Amino acid sequence: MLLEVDNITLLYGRIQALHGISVTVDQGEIVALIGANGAGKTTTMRAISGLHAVASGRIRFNGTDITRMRADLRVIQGICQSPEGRGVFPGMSVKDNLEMGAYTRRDTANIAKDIQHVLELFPRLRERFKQPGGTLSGGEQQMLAVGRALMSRPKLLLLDEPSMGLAPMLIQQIFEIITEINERDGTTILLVEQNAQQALSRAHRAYVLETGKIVKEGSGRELLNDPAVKDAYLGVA
Amino acid sequence: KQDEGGSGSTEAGKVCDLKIGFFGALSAADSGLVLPGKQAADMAVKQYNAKHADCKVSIQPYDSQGKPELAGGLATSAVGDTKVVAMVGPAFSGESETANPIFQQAGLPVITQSATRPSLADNSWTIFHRGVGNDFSQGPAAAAYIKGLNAQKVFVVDDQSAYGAGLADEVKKALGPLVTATDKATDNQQDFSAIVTKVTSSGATALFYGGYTEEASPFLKQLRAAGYKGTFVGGDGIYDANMLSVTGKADVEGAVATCPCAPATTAKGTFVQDFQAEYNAAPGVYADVAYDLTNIFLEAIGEGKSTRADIQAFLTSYNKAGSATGVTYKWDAKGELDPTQVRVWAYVAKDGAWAPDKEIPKA
Amino acid sequence: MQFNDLIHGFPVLTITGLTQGAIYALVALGYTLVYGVLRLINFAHSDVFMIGTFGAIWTWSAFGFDANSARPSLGEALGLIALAIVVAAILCGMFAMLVEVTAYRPLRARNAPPLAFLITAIGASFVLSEGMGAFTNRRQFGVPAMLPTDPVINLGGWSLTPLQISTLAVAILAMIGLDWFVQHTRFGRGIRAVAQDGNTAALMGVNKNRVILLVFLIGGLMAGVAAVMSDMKAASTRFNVGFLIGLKAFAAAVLGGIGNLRGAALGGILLGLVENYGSAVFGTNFRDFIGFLVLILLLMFRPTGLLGESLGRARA
Amino acid sequence: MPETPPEPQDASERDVTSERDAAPDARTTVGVPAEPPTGDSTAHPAPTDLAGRKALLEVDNVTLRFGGVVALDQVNFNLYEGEILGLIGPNGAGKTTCFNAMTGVYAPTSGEIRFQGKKLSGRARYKITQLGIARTFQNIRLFPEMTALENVMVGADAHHKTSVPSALLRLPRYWQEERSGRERSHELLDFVGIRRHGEAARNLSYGEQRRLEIARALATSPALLCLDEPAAGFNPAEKDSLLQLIRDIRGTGVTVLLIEHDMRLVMGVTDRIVVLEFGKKIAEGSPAEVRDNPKVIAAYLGVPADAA
Amino acid sequence: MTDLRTRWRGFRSGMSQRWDRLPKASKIGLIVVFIVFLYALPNKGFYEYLGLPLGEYIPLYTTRNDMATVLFQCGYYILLALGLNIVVGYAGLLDLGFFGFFAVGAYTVATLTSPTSKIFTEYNWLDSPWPWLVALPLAIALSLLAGVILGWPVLRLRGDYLAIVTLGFAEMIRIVAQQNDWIFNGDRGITQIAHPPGSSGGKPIFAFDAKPYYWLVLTVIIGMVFLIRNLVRSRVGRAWVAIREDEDAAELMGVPTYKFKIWAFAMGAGIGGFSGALWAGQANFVNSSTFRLEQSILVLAAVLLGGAGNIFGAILGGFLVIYVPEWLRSIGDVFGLPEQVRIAGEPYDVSATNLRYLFFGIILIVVMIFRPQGLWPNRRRAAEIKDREKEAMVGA
Ligand SMILES: Nc1ncnc2c1ncn2[C@@H]1O[C@H](COP(=O)(O)OP(=O)(O)OP(=O)(O)O)[C@@H](O)[C@H]1O
Ligand SMILES: Nc1ncnc2c1ncn2[C@@H]1O[C@H](COP(=O)(O)OP(=O)(O)OP(=O)(O)O)[C@@H](O)[C@H]1O
Ligand SMILES: [Mg+2]
Ligand SMILES: [Mg+2]
Repeated sequence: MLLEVDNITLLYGRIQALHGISVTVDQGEIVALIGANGAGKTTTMRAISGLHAVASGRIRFNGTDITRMRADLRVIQGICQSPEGRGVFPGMSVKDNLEMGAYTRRDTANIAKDIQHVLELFPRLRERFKQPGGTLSGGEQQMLAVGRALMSRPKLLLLDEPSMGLAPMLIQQIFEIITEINERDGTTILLVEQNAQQALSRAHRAYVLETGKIVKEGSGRELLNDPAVKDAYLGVA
Repeated sequence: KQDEGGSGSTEAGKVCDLKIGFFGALSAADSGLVLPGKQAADMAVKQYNAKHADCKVSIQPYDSQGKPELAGGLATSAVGDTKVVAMVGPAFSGESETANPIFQQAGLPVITQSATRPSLADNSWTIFHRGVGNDFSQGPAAAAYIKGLNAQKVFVVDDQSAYGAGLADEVKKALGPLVTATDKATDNQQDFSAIVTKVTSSGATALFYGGYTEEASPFLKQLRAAGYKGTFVGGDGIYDANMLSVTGKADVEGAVATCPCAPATTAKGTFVQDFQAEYNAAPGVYADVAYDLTNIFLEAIGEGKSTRADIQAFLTSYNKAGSATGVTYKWDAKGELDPTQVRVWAYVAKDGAWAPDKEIPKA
Repeated sequence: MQFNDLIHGFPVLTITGLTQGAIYALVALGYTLVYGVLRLINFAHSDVFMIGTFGAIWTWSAFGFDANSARPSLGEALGLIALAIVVAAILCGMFAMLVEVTAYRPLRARNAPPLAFLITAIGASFVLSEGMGAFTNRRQFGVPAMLPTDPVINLGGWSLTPLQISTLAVAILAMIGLDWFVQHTRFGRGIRAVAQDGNTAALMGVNKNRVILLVFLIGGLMAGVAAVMSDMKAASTRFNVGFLIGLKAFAAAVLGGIGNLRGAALGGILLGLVENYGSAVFGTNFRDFIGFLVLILLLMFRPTGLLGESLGRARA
Repeated sequence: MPETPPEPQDASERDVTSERDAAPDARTTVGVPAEPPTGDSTAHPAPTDLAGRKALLEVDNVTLRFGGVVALDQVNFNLYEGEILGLIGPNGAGKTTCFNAMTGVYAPTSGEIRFQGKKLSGRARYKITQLGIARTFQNIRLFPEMTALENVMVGADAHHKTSVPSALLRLPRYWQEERSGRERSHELLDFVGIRRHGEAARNLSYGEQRRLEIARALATSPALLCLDEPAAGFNPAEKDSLLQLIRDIRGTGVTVLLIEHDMRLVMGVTDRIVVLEFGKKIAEGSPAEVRDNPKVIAAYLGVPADAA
Repeated sequence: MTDLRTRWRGFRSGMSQRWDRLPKASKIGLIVVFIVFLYALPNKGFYEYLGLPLGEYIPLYTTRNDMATVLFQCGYYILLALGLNIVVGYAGLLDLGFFGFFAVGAYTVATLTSPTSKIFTEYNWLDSPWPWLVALPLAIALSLLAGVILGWPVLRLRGDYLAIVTLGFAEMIRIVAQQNDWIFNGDRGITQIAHPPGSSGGKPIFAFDAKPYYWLVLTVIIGMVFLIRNLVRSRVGRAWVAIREDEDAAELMGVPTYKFKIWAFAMGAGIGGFSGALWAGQANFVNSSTFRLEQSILVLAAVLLGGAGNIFGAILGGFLVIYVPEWLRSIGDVFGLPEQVRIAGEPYDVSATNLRYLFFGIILIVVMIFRPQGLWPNRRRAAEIKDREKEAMVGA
């Protein structure tokens, strides 16, 4: 197992947001987390990336216990997150933002190459290369956030709602890119999506969250055809 | 109304463990002007106690931080301590305004070493004594000295403190049309660029600074760095060793300090050497005055005066010269140093020391 | 009002104002950096500067120079100044980091509200200045003469002394160096990233605490440089010299747009000039009055300072 | 959590003070603007719709630019008294911006917005609220450390007149307004279905926070209530109860403007829908009309809403 | 350590629960007893009655300074803290120049009531000095007005800019006061300020003894507490808290934010001015060097140390920032510590008097690290801050 999240709970002040979540992600998989707004998907991601301390439970990555490890050290371990709401550095150019993604990398020579790679994936970013991140359109910012996450060459890529704010055409494209980096580069991906339809059809496995608990888990196909899931999450595209 | 003063005094036994208060800014920003005096007072008491091991006296510090708003409470607390029979201070005029009425009520005699505001003497405080001449005596003398330099253009600067401004005002009055321009510095000022520019472009050949070493020293150095060649004259606020050591020999050379104090006569006084030995530093501003004033009180106690009233009476008839300052201490009814005793001297910085230049004749 | 003084002294006032402004600017950088990253007015910064002024004096006295010493030769002087800059900068950097580690980091670890930081900042300021006051017996120390005072450049009233030249040169170099560091190095990117969004920066692998420590270090280094220049200009120092200059530098940082490095530089220089011109016209007793008046008026019209805030969140 | 409001609450749950008798003038209805529309110099004769209802709000050729970004481009639509109007469109279409222009957060670059015939431009935001427009926020913006009750009372205070002197001395007006405001706030909390009136807002559950925002907005006695994605974060059951709540609000005479991405909710509750794309209005009409509009399908719906 | 802390917490919550459970009559009774205790504090007789030896160390009494005066100082600082607490604690506006209003109040009383004031000696604007009691309302009104005049332009600025502007404003007031040739007579100041009226047995009650002043200021504080409580539990207080929490949302909910911010400023300023007026009467002398910037910072420290947003926190803070340094002066006497040590021949003053602000600084840091919410925060704040603590990032 690349990532084992074992029965974690998490508090926001006095509110318990996670009530014992267990998630595993195997090398090379795409795993999706779906659930309503406020179910705790983002919170789970934050716990894995270290943005928020868990109250109990363990997180293991690649054999090491990272439960109490600092967020930036987890990046060095190979976990990189494209956060919800994109988290583009507004005052920094696209170039600087992408370089920030490679912050922990020492192989400076390859960084330039990887930037080129990201620009090939998202040609629109090349046009905006010197523009401050804050002035990009929402869709462009989303591309930048995903591209920036790729820059760290993560072993595990955490994508929190990558399709948010994208035009329908772009949504299709971003999911294709997700499949591509998974298949071509072998990057393991944990994906949070509101667009359950797409997410489930691309994921190898998936979990359904409801109010901080996992209520279902299975292969993407299975869940896609599960009537309860259909009713709750696939009702309206 | 008189307090009982020293506790349990009897004709037969001497009263021991009496305290002399020392009132002033012993901490906070302005303490540099007061601490040397406190050290000198401590030294005087130490010397006294060495001779009177059986019946010692101590200094009771009252740290007002120089703030009038704190002075009242300290004064009340001093008055409440019956062992305190005399007070050196308050060091500044501002705090004197709040503290002295309280001392007056309790009949606690005070001699201030450095509060020179003339109006302090106009409050009919019988307990009030001033160990130095006030601004009225020093200002005109400084002006007379400057006139003696044949300066045709004089620049007058003060630091806006009660002391500095008071002195500068008297100087301006006495100099009249010789004053070409004036400016005001502020407390803790470090950068004097603008004043320096004004001074150098004014063509003044003499400059009077009303204020203390703390600002005077950097001001003088910056003046010299900007090429000002005229004479720098200050009051007793700069007549201290720090003015020499902080400014440095080269730049302070030729600077003049007027002081209502006569040169210490080497025959009598070993004050400077003693102080140096005791504190490993040259005596700072007002140290010599405080030393002499403390000794006056010690003399009274040594003579068996052990109540506030006794000591007050002792001061009324006192008439002797102090060893450190050479000033003859004798007070008039208002508590001012007898005007005939106020002799203002000019000192010139020469080779890193204050050398007596001359006594300035009264105008 | 004496406009004559302003007109006649204009070249000199401009140059001395620029010099003082350069010192303000260097100190202001420390305020602005810390503010940009932590949104914190680091009250203790002025006292870090004060420690630097002593660092320089101690360095020189170690070589036997005190206020009474004769001026060293130019070459010697430059060497001594460079050495003092290194010592003071390191000393200030260390104290700045010490403040961060002891007074701010524990609060961050507890996610304390911003106002709590203000109090520890005040506390740290007390500790540094009062500690130094006790350590130096609250005495004033003179600065040895280093550079010759005669102007070396003189162009029709516009003359520059070696001290002014070196102050301006050192300040400009330090500021350009800092700007380059922040704009073009990996660490600089880290600083900007933390300033804009600390959490996301952590997600990129930035060690937030290390970056913050670095920011304090840089602020301290700049304060150390400023301290040496200020020493030579003011010619004396005391345990409480930080207060006033810190106040001015903070005002300068706000004037330029707090959080904005170039703004701090601009604000410092502007404040130095305004104060000098104002002093000439209205008297030096109104120097600070004019400084604040200009600041307030400017904020009325440009509520986020001259250049706005840039290290922090950019406003679209 | 109560599914549908307003069940009488268990008294023990409440703050003690609310047990006092209601002041005689305490309002018991929910909406009703505090001041009837008065003759204003800027007043316009309000247009009416086919059913003869007067236009409450007129968005008249409004353009709003941010630097180069045209967030609203010549947008025109009216809102008629008593209706529920949906405002939909893709992300970044300008829906929230439209709210912001209506509530005085942004001033339109050109065009104007009239409420009850009165121009809104140039009015302070709090005055617009006092005129009778209230809103909720896309990202919840409660006063997190105040209790639920206090949050609502801040809204109720919008029409109160207690000034510093009368509060200092607790003059009669203070007592009267404090009591009536408290009563009304308790009622509104019950109405939206929040039980824990004394709990700090930040400790309420996500759904309760959303509803608390609605209660706070209603407390300002609006004639028009603007809801910005109120169902975000709701599960289907909660969405249903929200739908009922919106209907109930309209039932008390309040006009509702609703931004929402959940089509089931929008189609189910609105009378009319306006669709924005890139700041332009691309369609307007009944839910059925809009659903079948090819432009809307292309820009926003993608697949018909009842597919899948 | 942790054990102690948990036990202390248990004790505290136990106490506060017990307090909550007390019947109203007992609560009032206890409060009355406490108030009586406060009035008795400066009386030596009180300690003697309790059998506490005064000459030696007793925990409350300040041996190096007159207790009544110290208490009076605490009193006017508490008033200041109460005023600033409205501005910073409730409305959330960072004011670094609050002492400026204190100056306005003090100078108003000083110039109007002192026969040495230039109004009478130079300008002849008025015929004769006013009684203190007549000058007082004007002092309060003028400082209130100063609050409005300052607030009017600057309250449109955001938080940290507001801080520097208020700071600058206070400095400007001080600089104006510092001008020797202007009305306030600079550092030379104004003497012979009037005392409050009243006499007993032919002698004026208010003269140089600080005790009556302490009682007066204590009475004012008690009155203020009631008035401020009234205010913060009304529409006005709710508006302030709403502004602090989310200014935009508050305005969109119909709160005239600007107006209430000005009110907060004005109320705070008025109380600050009141404090200054009381002080001027007691000090009998006002000059420009009193109004240093450090004072403003100390008041702010008082509010935050005590616990912003809570009336009693502000009171505690105001008390502590004056009392602790004063009390530290006596510490050396208690433990018989040396006043001076020599290191390498150089004498160093290590008396508690000299080092007390050093200790005070350390205390500020330590207290804030362990209690970032202040010593006595309001319950809501305390909960918020505890919650925040749990939300810290891993290892941050
Ligand atoms: N900073 C916070 N403080 C308090 N509660 C929070 C905070 N952040 C999230 N929550 C609560 O925690 C729960 C889980 O939130 P989370 O953001 O993980 O949901 P999500 O599944 O990612 O939803 P979405 O689809 O909206 O992104 C929600 O009830 C939310 O209100
Ligand atoms: N303050 C601003 N400065 C610059 N551009 C802005 C600003 N506010 C909004 N915009 C831009 O205006 C456009 C409309 O934004 P708006 O928030 O109204 O969208 P929306 O329709 O509410 O979208 P969503 O469904 O995501 O809430 C967007 O392109 C946005 O980037
Ligand atoms: Mg989420
Ligand atoms: Mg929106």
